[in-house]
Amino acid sequence: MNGCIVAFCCEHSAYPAADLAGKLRLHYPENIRVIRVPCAGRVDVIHILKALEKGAAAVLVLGCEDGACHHITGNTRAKERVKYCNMLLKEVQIDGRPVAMFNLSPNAPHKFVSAVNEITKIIKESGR
Amino acid sequence: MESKDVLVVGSGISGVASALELANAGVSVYLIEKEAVIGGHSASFCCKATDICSKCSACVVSDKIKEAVIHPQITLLTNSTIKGLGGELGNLHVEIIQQPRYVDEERCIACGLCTEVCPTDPKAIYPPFAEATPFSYILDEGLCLRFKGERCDLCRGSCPTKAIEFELKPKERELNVGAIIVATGFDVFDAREKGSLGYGRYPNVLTGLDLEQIFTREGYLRLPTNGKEPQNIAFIQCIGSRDEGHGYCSQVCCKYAMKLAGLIKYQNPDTQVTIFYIDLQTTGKGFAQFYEKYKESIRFVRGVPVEILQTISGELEVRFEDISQGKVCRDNFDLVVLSVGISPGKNSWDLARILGINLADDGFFDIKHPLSSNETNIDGVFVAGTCQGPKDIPDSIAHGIAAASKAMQVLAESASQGRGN
Amino acid sequence: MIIAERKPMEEIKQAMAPYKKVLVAGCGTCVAVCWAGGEKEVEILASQLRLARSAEGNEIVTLEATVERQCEKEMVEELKDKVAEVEAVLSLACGSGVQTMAELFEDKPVFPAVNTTFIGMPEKEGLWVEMCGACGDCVLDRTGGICPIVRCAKGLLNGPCGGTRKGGKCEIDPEKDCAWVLIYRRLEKQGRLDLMREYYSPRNFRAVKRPGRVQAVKA
Amino acid sequence: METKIGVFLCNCGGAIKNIDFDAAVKKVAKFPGVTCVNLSSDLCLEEGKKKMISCIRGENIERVVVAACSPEFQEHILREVLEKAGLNGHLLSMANIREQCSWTHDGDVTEKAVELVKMAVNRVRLLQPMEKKELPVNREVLVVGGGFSASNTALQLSRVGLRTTLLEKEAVLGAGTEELESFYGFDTGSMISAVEVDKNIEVLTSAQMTEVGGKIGDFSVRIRQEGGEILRKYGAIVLATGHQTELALDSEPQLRAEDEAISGLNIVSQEQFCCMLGNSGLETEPKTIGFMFDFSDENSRFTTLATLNNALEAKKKWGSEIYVFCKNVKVDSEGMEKLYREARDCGVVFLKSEAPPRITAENGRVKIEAKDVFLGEDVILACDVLVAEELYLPAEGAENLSSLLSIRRDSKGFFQDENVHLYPVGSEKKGVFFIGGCRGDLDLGRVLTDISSVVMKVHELLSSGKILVELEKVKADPQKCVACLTCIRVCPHGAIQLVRVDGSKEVAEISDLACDACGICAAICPAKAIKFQGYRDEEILAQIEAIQEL
Repeated sequence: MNGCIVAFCCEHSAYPAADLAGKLRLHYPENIRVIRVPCAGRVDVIHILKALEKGAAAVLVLGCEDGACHHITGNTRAKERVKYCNMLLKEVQIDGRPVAMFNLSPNAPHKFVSAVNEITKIIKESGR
Repeated sequence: MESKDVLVVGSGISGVASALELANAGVSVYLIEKEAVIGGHSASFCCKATDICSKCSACVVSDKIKEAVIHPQITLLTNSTIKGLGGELGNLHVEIIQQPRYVDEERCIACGLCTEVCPTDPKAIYPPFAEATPFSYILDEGLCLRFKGERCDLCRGSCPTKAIEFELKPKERELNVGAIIVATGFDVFDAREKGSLGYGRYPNVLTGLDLEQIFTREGYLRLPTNGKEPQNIAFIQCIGSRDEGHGYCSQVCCKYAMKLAGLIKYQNPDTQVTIFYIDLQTTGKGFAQFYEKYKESIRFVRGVPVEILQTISGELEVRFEDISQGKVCRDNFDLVVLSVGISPGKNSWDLARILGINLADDGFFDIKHPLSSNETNIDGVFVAGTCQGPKDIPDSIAHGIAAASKAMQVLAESASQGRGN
Repeated sequence: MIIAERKPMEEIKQAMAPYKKVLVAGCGTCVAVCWAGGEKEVEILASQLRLARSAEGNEIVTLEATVERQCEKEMVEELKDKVAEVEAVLSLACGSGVQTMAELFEDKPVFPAVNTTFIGMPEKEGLWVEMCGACGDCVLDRTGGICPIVRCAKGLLNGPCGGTRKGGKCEIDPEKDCAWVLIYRRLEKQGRLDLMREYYSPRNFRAVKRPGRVQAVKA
Repeated sequence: METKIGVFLCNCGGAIKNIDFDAAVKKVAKFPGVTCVNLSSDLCLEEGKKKMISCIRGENIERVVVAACSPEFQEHILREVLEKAGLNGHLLSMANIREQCSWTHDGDVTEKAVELVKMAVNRVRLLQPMEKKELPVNREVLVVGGGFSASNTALQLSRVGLRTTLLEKEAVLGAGTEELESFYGFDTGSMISAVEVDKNIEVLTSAQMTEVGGKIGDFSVRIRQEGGEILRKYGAIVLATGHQTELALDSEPQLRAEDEAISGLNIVSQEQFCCMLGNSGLETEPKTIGFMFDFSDENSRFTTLATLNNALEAKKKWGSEIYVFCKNVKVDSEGMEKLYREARDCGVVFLKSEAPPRITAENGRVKIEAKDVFLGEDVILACDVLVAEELYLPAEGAENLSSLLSIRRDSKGFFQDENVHLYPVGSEKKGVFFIGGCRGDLDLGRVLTDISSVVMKVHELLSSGKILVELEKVKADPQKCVACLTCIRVCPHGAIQLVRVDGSKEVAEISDLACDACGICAAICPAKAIKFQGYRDEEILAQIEAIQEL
């Protein structure tokens, strides 16, 4: 799985934003695989670690904007878990591969595209 | 026989909200819309979140529209308007005329083949704006060669699902419903009426709505003239509200201006933003901490400018009276945004004539009694949303749900009378 | 319940360095409740180990298992065939779990992955505080239900010491309430302030025979 | 025996050009468990669906993968197609090869499309069927509060056929409606008598809630009234506890005069001024009156409305000179601009200043100094009565009520978290609603809209007496649960409770009625005891497995 990004997309915000990016024909790099989850709070640390184990170059968790989560605390939980996951990776000296959380709303396709571009740039620089 | 259906006129956010509530309560709803796509103005507003959601509710609109389109109890009729009304409370007969929609929205799969083959320029058949629902293509009679007498059949030939049909006449329908909810929304104030501010003449003078479309389409702000990032932006409040022709505050302009200013400062912190205002409306739930955050970084000037001139260098020179210093000043800005307000819909005139509802003196639909802002002078006909008066999105949704509740009570009473007599 | 905290990763990686195939064993009760050694933490630790070792190019195979309680011989017995396959066992249970595992499978080295800290309770979600030091001679009846040995920084019996700060805070840790001030206030509320005048004779902690043994009479 | 999976690819009427569907069909056919792969061009139309149903029946397929456009508008239609074909609607997994693959990447994306299908196939293989069921709900509603909004809600609910209980902690109903009576001619007496005579409404006065348990459709509420405690069951709870106002002078030190005690002077609240207007036996009619608002609390719709009404009334009744000190006049409610204009036409003087005015006493009259923005200089005014600014605060019981119901409050302490998805009257716990003053600074028009909205929402939830839910969509396995209470503390919707199962162990139980299917509990459970159908760990990890291992 060289240079592939695994993106956990919340059903209420990130997934519709990705659809909207499609309808607007906004182009973004092809090496992203989207996994639909009911809420960013559903993504667990083990999912991120297993994705990295499988060889993912980066893992993205995309949830609702801060304060606009359909399930109130879903996106804050996800932010905590991504921070915990980065701490776990630093413990084993694997910090070349980014694990990042982005907040966006269903009518903000440009944020989805800029998130993907940003992470792809980081991967290219670290020469994964 | 008492009918248990409800007709909702206009599919803006308050029409959709009332249709959804009634449908969830088991009532079958006809949702008619004069445009080809549903959602009204608020469907194309951008998300103004910075590092935290700025509570503008634009995303709630897209959620509710998606819910309404797939709801089994809601029948959606686009391109249709009301022609006539008859019958009495509990059993109203409504004549609907549906303009032909040459592309059947049930069958169109938005594949885009028709646009490729269409010979006209600009294209006569084109996709609606991206977040439109139903996302089916629109055929413009004015541009299509077929309607100018030529025998062009390219798009119909190439359509894989046979969704295009030309020989269609306006269709008339007769619905009998228990109650009607009018939610025809508002018209944006045409900033060209304030000639001295130069909207339409100077490309860098935009309205609030234009700014929303720019952020929705591009996601970031560039000057229309040279595509560079604006360094110095001015928002001018109360354009088309609180003046002679409009004796009301449109309630939304201060909020969307400040939230857009917050978004611009977030995307590019060293942009200078100035807001010219009469009375800053910093009210509403969740607005307190937003206002605290941007109080210092945005320059607030009390006093609304009267004239904007474009200098040779393309900058806009704004002449205004800075009341706190008590003298007339001039300031140069790269971009000026006119926060246009809400004015009553032009088509509410003929709708009022057809349905027999009174219009209030400021042009919005009148209500029977100040203590019940949904009921009109005709029993069984209710109003919801901005067609009754300016409201922001959360208030429009609440007003729509309230109208649905009143319609529900009319259905319950007429049904019990039905059983009674 | 018993509270434990996962060992730093450096220690675990060094312990596991010589082995190619290990069993990561979790325990389903106390350490699961305090997020240290439950099934979730087993998966996370195993995945971390695999990631670390594959980054060094020295792959490791991990088997994962979580039993209801690791301090029960019959339950640990179920892991017999898995332990047979591996070179070492990494147990996330508390001290008594690790030792039960070590006793049953004496031929395989058993390594602890968590440090068993104390008997405690959750102050709030995710934060556990020590409540009982298992000293074997409980005085809670005379202190209104607040244990001075554990919750007083110096473990005094005839407190409070002279250094109590303003607002009833502990001399050593300004954020911490002085246990004896809490005791005083609670006894005052219950109208049993006379207990404060009771003199505790010095306690001989060495007299307690280690390891303790409790023989139930029922049998 | 491998479960039979049917894959339906759709090339969207031939418009998807950058996917080589023939190669894709060959590759997909090789995936384990896939028994039939069909390519069609109109899955979302009638004819496409008929072909799909016949194929599912013909090949007796057990799981279906549809690789086409976004599930946004198609997923629920395709679930119905599966039901028609005799398959459980939940056994469907979709691969978005149009909006998120063909339309957003240029160049050939066949490989990505095939991988997306493989991810969907891996997920669909593990999906389990789910049943829907209608669970009974209690149709009684508890309305907490006794003021204008509470009584009107109860009246309207009874008109729609729902029984309500009005719970008022004071001894009598109708508190806080003086201003409504004087300005809008509202008659509290008739409202209260209508409530008393209505058989659908049961009034419990000087009563308070001591404990609330249960969930939507089955709240068990313990009520203490005159020493006795009763336990009642309700389907929904509506909080209408209103607000309280506090003179800004007491709480704002900088408004206080430097040293003199100003309590002796004529400084009143809006309500007291309203009563002064009401009683005709006033010994001296105030000649000059000062009003103040919008300095310490900029969210001041209610105070602005009260000020304008009081000022107009005082002008008509006593003809006295009226000066209003404010920062910004908050006119963003219905009809406020007209009222503001009417006030100015009658001669009420509005003085706007950035800094709050200084208030001092001067031989028995209130002296106010403020730097007016328009004049640019200090204005000094001595007036008989000063109607000081009032802070709009939540009612004092709000603190323990919110802990009783364990619901969140907004940054100013009012009910309802500042989350746009809860507006207008919802809370994060299904079945708990807030209306009127208790959820923020609302003028009369918005309070009335709240009342009708909550009547609609409660009617929609409870009127049929049952709610359709998906059974055990999120389930905690009693064997594995160690009752560590983490999920109970973490659930944002309060849908999980500790329950004693077959007499022995206490375990967490997730109620299908209250659960909003977010999965936060499933992710955090340390014993991995909570299974979320459709998004279980195995189903997510299976999708990860499918990535780039063709």
